Amino acid sequence: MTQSLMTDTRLPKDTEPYVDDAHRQPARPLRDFLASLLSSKSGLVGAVLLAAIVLITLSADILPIADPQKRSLSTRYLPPVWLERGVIAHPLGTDGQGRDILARIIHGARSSVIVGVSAVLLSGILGLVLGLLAGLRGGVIDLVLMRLVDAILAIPAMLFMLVVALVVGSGIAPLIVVIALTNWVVYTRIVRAEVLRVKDLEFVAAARVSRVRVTTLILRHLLPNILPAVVVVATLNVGTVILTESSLSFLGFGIQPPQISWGQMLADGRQQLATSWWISTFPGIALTMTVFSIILLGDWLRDYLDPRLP
Amino acid sequence: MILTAFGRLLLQAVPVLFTVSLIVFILVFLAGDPTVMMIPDDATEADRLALVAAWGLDQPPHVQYLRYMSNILSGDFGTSYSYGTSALPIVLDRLPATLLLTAAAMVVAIAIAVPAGILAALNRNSAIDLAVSGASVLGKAMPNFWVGIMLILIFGVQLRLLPVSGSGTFAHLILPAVTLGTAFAADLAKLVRASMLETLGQDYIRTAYAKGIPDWIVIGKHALRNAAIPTVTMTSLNVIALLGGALVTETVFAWPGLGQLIVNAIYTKDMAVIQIAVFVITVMTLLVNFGTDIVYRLIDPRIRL
Amino acid sequence: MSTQAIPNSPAGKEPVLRYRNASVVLPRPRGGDLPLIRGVDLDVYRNEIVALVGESGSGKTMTALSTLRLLPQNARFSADEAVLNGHDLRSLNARGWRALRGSHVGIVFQEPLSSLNPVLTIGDQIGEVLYHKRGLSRRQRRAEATDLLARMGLARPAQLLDEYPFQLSGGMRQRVMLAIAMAGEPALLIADEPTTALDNSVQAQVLELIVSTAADTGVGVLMITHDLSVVAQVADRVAVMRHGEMVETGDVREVFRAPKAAYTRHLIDLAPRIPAVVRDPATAQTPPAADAAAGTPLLELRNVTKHYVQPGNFWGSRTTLALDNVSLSLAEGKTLGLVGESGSGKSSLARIIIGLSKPDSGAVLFDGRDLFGPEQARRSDVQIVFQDPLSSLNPRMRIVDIVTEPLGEKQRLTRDQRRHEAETLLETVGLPRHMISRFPHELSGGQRQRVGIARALSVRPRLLICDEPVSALDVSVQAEIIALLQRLREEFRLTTIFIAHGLDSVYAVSDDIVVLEKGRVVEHGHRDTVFGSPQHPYTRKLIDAILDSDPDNSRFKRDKADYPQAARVSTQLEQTSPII
Amino acid sequence: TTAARAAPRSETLIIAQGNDILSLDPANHENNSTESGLINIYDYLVRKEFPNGEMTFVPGLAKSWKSDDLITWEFELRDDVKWHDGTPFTADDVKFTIERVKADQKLLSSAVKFRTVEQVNVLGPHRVQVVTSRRDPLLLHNFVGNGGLILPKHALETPEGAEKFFAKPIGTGPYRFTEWRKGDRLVLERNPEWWEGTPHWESVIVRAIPETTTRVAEALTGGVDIAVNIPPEDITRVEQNPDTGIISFNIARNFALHVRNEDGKVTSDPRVREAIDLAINRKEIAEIVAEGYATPTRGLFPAEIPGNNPDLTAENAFDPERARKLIEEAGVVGAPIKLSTPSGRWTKDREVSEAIVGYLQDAGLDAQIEVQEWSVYNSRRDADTLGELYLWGMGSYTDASVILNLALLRRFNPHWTNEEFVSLSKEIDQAPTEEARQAILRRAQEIITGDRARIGILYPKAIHSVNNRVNFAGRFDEMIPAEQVRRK
Ligand SMILES: Nc1ncnc2c1ncn2[C@@H]1O[C@H](COP(=O)(O)OP(=O)(O)OP(=O)(O)O)[C@@H](O)[C@H]1O
Ligand SMILES: Nc1ncnc2c1ncn2[C@@H]1O[C@H](COP(=O)(O)OP(=O)(O)OP(=O)(O)O)[C@@H](O)[C@H]1O
Ligand SMILES: [Mg+2]
Ligand SMILES: [Mg+2]
Repeated sequence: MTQSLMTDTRLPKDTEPYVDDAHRQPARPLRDFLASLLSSKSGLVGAVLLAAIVLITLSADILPIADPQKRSLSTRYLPPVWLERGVIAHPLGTDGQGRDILARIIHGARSSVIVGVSAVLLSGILGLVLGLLAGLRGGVIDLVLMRLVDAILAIPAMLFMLVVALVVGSGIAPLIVVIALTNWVVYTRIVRAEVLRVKDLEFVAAARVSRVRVTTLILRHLLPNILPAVVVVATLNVGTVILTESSLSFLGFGIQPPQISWGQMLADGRQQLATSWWISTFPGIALTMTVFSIILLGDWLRDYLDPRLP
Repeated sequence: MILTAFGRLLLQAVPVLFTVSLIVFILVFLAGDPTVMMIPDDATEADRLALVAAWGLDQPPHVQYLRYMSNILSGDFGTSYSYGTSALPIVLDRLPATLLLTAAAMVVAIAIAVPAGILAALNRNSAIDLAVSGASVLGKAMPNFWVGIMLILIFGVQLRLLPVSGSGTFAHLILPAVTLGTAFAADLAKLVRASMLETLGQDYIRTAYAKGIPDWIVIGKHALRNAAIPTVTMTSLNVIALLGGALVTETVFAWPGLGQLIVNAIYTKDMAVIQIAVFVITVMTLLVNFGTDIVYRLIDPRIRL
Repeated sequence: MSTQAIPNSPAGKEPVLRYRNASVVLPRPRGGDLPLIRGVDLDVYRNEIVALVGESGSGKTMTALSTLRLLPQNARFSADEAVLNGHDLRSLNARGWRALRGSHVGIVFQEPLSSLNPVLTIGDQIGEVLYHKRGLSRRQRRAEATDLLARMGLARPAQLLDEYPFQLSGGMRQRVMLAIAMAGEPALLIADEPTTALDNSVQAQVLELIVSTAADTGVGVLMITHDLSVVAQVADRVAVMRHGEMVETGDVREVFRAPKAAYTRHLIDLAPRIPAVVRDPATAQTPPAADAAAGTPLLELRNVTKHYVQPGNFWGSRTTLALDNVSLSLAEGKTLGLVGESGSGKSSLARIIIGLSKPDSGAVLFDGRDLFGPEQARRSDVQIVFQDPLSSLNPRMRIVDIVTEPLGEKQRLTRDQRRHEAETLLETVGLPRHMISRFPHELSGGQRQRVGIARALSVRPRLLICDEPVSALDVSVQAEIIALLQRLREEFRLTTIFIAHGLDSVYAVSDDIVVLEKGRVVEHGHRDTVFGSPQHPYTRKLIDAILDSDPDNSRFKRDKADYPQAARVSTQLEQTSPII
Repeated sequence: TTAARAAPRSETLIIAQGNDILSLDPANHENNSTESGLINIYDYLVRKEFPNGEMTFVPGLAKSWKSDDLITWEFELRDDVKWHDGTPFTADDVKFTIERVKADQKLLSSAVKFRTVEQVNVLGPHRVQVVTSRRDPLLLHNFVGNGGLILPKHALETPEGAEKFFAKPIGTGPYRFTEWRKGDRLVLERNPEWWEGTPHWESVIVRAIPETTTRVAEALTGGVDIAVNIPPEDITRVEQNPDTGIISFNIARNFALHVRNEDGKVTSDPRVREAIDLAINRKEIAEIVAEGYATPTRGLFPAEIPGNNPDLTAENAFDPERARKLIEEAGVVGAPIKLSTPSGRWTKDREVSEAIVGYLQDAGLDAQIEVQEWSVYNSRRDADTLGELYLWGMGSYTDASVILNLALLRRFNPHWTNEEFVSLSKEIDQAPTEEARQAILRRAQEIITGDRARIGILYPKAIHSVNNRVNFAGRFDEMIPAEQVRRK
């Protein structure tokens, strides 16, 4: 009666979903990536929007637009071209110093996008390293790091802002540093939680049975399974950081002239919201669209990075 | 169990408060001499130095810190440079306004997000779902001050329905609470949708449907309660974020919360006020975490405190 | 084949459930329909237990769920005839379905924990059925629920009402599920794999309860399972499904004696049987005495003790004693079967031998050298195959990298060597070579487990530990994998530790058996000795719980009295016009 | 408290300022809006008024005063004044107030108030004598402005001390303290026993509304009666609103570029400094950036301030050609130059700086703006690390003599010296007549602007929104005493 266990399967096997895997060698990650992107509506919209924004940003200097810093007293408070008094030379109107809104939005995209992306990269990397440390080492290191995280969360970001502005000066780079300094805790928490989750999965145990080096364990087994969650959070975080920059501008701490940022335009233009709405509305729309595209892309990325979804 | 959690809270509080006070001290110290901002324009350098000496700011930093900490241990929380009075009551004065706004914003956020999230989850990929997603992206992408000012222009100036700014009556609370609430509702609605979807796919929901009880009981009792944990988590995170004061919203609506106090204290490098404010925020944060744990336990009997 | 009678059904009576040519189709996102079940004919009569068997994905659950309209969103149901307790299922509207559920048909799902709402009390979960289905008042509900729980054989039923599912053991939970299903006094009870998640001994109790419930109330039972021993033990009739179609229906004895369909025959061949020694200890082989004397064993555990520390209350933490002074030895080339209830410490032992955790005290000697001593033994000589084939493979690595990973980074294989090695390994475990570039999720469960075995074999280990390597798999796949392991054991001259729930398979593959109870070794000896004449009551209990796949040898005898037609007057259900 | 809260809106005056009261202690703040709130609670010994645009002192708690030698001053006090708790006001209170400021180093006014006072002698219950260390023609200036409001000795000299007192302070002023909701509002109620008669309003509320847009919105909707600092672009909106109007008036403030002239800076060359002066089109800035709500000037003190130099006008101050030529002569075409500025500290400060940068670029310099948050700006100024030029809006002075305060000069122009200027600062104390004193001050302004250590740009005007139900003309010292705001 133990025979049954020894018998080989006699029935024909189910037909395989993949008859031949030849087409999969070599793997075509780029093609898969694009195919997935193209087949997702939200992903596609997000990608196209974002690509357009980045493209415009990069080509700000060669586009046939006005000089964003050129003040002209004769053209102050011009409305957008489709309104009465609007002129074609300033399609989205001008601000109180006669500067072209469109040109400023296009040039301002650069600092907004740079701040968003670099602050997220910087804090992401910092948070990743510290999160890995806390999650893998545990014990005292974990305890200390997590208390530090609690502490950072309680300390107002403005304090960091002020100190960095005093010690290093103001500008884009210090702004990025400050945002990163307060933002890393987000990532540390996620990474730590993910490490704790993944660490106990059986494939990690299997890798340890295989005696892989710690670096291999981290790079090949932990990171690839942690990063998707981090990447998704990061995409959403880019939007948050861009918004943070605008709030800082509102408080007088953001990117300062002569550099242009959307946050600054929004904050400066808010006083004219009732009289010359276009000054802050258009940068607001640009910002909203950017954040929107990033959120859409993030939603798609979440699905794409999940290997179990088709 | 509650005692255990409370004990843990106390154990956590000490190291966190210590870390916080040290970091704040270092930062404020690095921010430089507060007397530069305090002294009148036409005072001399000697006058300024006299002020420095009067506040003991000429001592080496570690001496200042040790003195500060030992004062705290003896119940003296320091004197505000700019107000010239004890820092603690200055901070505590602002707490009610901050707590009120926080609570109201959360009520708004939950009142919007929970029904919207549930509707979206129940009608996945429908027009409702799309509308909720779109609205939540918009809500997330608009800066608070912009929303606030728009609300003032519309409801205050154009329609004259609500007071523009200030505090005191319920009507004053509405616009700032909506400004903050909608921003949080955006995130929250997505989360409610996701956790509802997850919950609705659970076996016990199938069991509930199989019992033949009305749908609203299945959703309202069986699903919602289980989906509530992530919602509670996020709400508590938002509450924590708001405890430090919703600076931008407070400024726009002239709301006398902690945020404005802290920022002004930071501008004037008012060490005692910053320290106490951060202390209070930390303690509140720990209390909120504690409260959250208790709420978890009330929602889900499996959770241990 | 519209309304013709199904052979072997109790003729001349109206069935509780009657399906003719029933099918469920699911529209594919990109057009076209995916049939989930096709042309199913099924009858269930009162006081009758019909078993629905078939491999995973064959449509058993879909069939069951279609009687409650709990199908996936968008799924379409159609049938020539679909009658439940006199109601035409094809023409019910939403309210009609709600009225039908609970009061005409009750269901018990496979996973007793996840099927109960974790945040509501037991009393609440039973009570709401009593309220909505029978309109009982608060006090009546409490009394009735207590009574129900008592009938389900639960001790202290009144207290249970205020407890939560997580406070109950698996068997208790399943009884509660049954109480919920029966609370609305249904005519049809569906039990979807009610015992798969349970321990052998608990399984027997739950089956007993289902059988007696059917006998006591006359409810018709549709029992879904893939375990043929369960079928043999409890069912009156059996229906076999494959690929969404019914391949065979018939009286359980007849089907087991003379299966008609090839597929049924195949299944019955795989059905577990009680080892002969259990029934007749005289057939035991005497263990070869010579073995015991033969040199140093390959693996020897001396007084291994292991505690786990878990965060507990305020000051201290809770410690669990997972292994208590465990000593055992295993000679080269032999297979050791490790059995014991869930939580008895089997996996803990495996993790220590493999080096994933350290014992608190005691020594593990491998080939004479202490694994945790200063001069450590070659660890790659010990490998493991894990229980869950999906979670033990990194979802983001290709098979080629997974199976060659233990070869180590030091060996510096070139890409081609790696590929070659991987292909050879896949061949060894009976997988096509081209699969090396796939990701784990692109493989079936059985294929994944083969990959897990290939990975373990890549370093030519001397000791292979299999920690429940088949419990997550389908019956037929289980058999394949066990056969594979048997073959490889001989081919590679492996010494093996085999951990499994199914005692019949442990018996089949092992030379020696170790029985663990709460971390202690309660019995250790040759398989025939342990199974044939168990010394410890715990061992006896485990062995008694093995079910035999022989309908004539059923332990669940019951009185098959004739029950009158639906005793309760069924409520008139709201209907819409038929949808067909 | 309840009386104030219950006061009908028509009987309540609501004033919206840009920031909260900083302190209820008149000697412990350096803030105009705070002073503006406190003058309703406390009184000055003498008051300053600006009839015909000239500052004059009129009686307050002192009925009269005299000094023959500008060293010994005698004040005759009113005898009908009572503190809000009913205690009579006496000479002791005056002595106490002065000595308190002089004694307590932590009080912010301590550094600048009553510096020359040596003794305060009580000559009778309502007569007090102040003796200064030297001739001080400006002694009366000490009794107006921050630190000058008189405090009650009896209530402050209790064991509980100042902290207790300022939790619910009393004064002699027209309104009694009711409540200070920090960060929100100061609430006052009528003091029916006020010595000058029954005050006009039943209650007065001074609100803090930091966000300009919000302040404007409150003004438009009638939420407040007076809203300070309306941005020029909102003027039309306020004026077109049926319930509100704009008032605008000169104030004691000036915008000037402070120029660093130390070696190594491009501005060490006097030609460059002159070019900067000539490059700026002040009229255009006043017209366009300030929408006409400012007076272009090269001077440092508006006409109302005693000792101002009326010759320093913006007439012919703009000469772009000559500016370009000077830059070329100096050989610094395209040289980088940085103009530091705060943003939002003073009305249109950053916009003014941006405009100046534009003119400097036109003149051939590579000018860049550097905007800094206010507290950073102060620290930078203190650390002497601002740009070659920085914008400063000095204000709230009552006399041009601050220009000759060398300590002050060192804080703002640390590297500039001028022999004549230094000797003038010594002579000023000895000036025999007021006329001679003002001549010295005029000369001092001529020197400092002539050497372009400071380049005057504008005298900004205050722009307030006032509800049509009240009358208020505005004051040069930017105070808004509730008693001077009247219902129509
Ligand atoms: N929600 C769903 N959407 C799409 N297909 C589904 C869904 N649920 C089940 N299926 C498919 O329907 C078929 C029948 O599934 P069913 O659950 O009835 O199988 P089963 O016989 O109960 O298997 P098991 O023994 O694994 O429970 C399977 O191919 C399954 O993949
Ligand atoms: N990492 C751990 N931390 C704390 N306790 C653990 C841990 N792993 C196992 N235990 C506890 O140790 C005991 C033995 O567990 P083990 O996993 O070895 O049992 P098992 O016999 O393999 O059970 P199963 O049949 O369910 O797999 C159990 O009580 C379990 O709860
Ligand atoms: Mg199933
Ligand atoms: Mg186990």
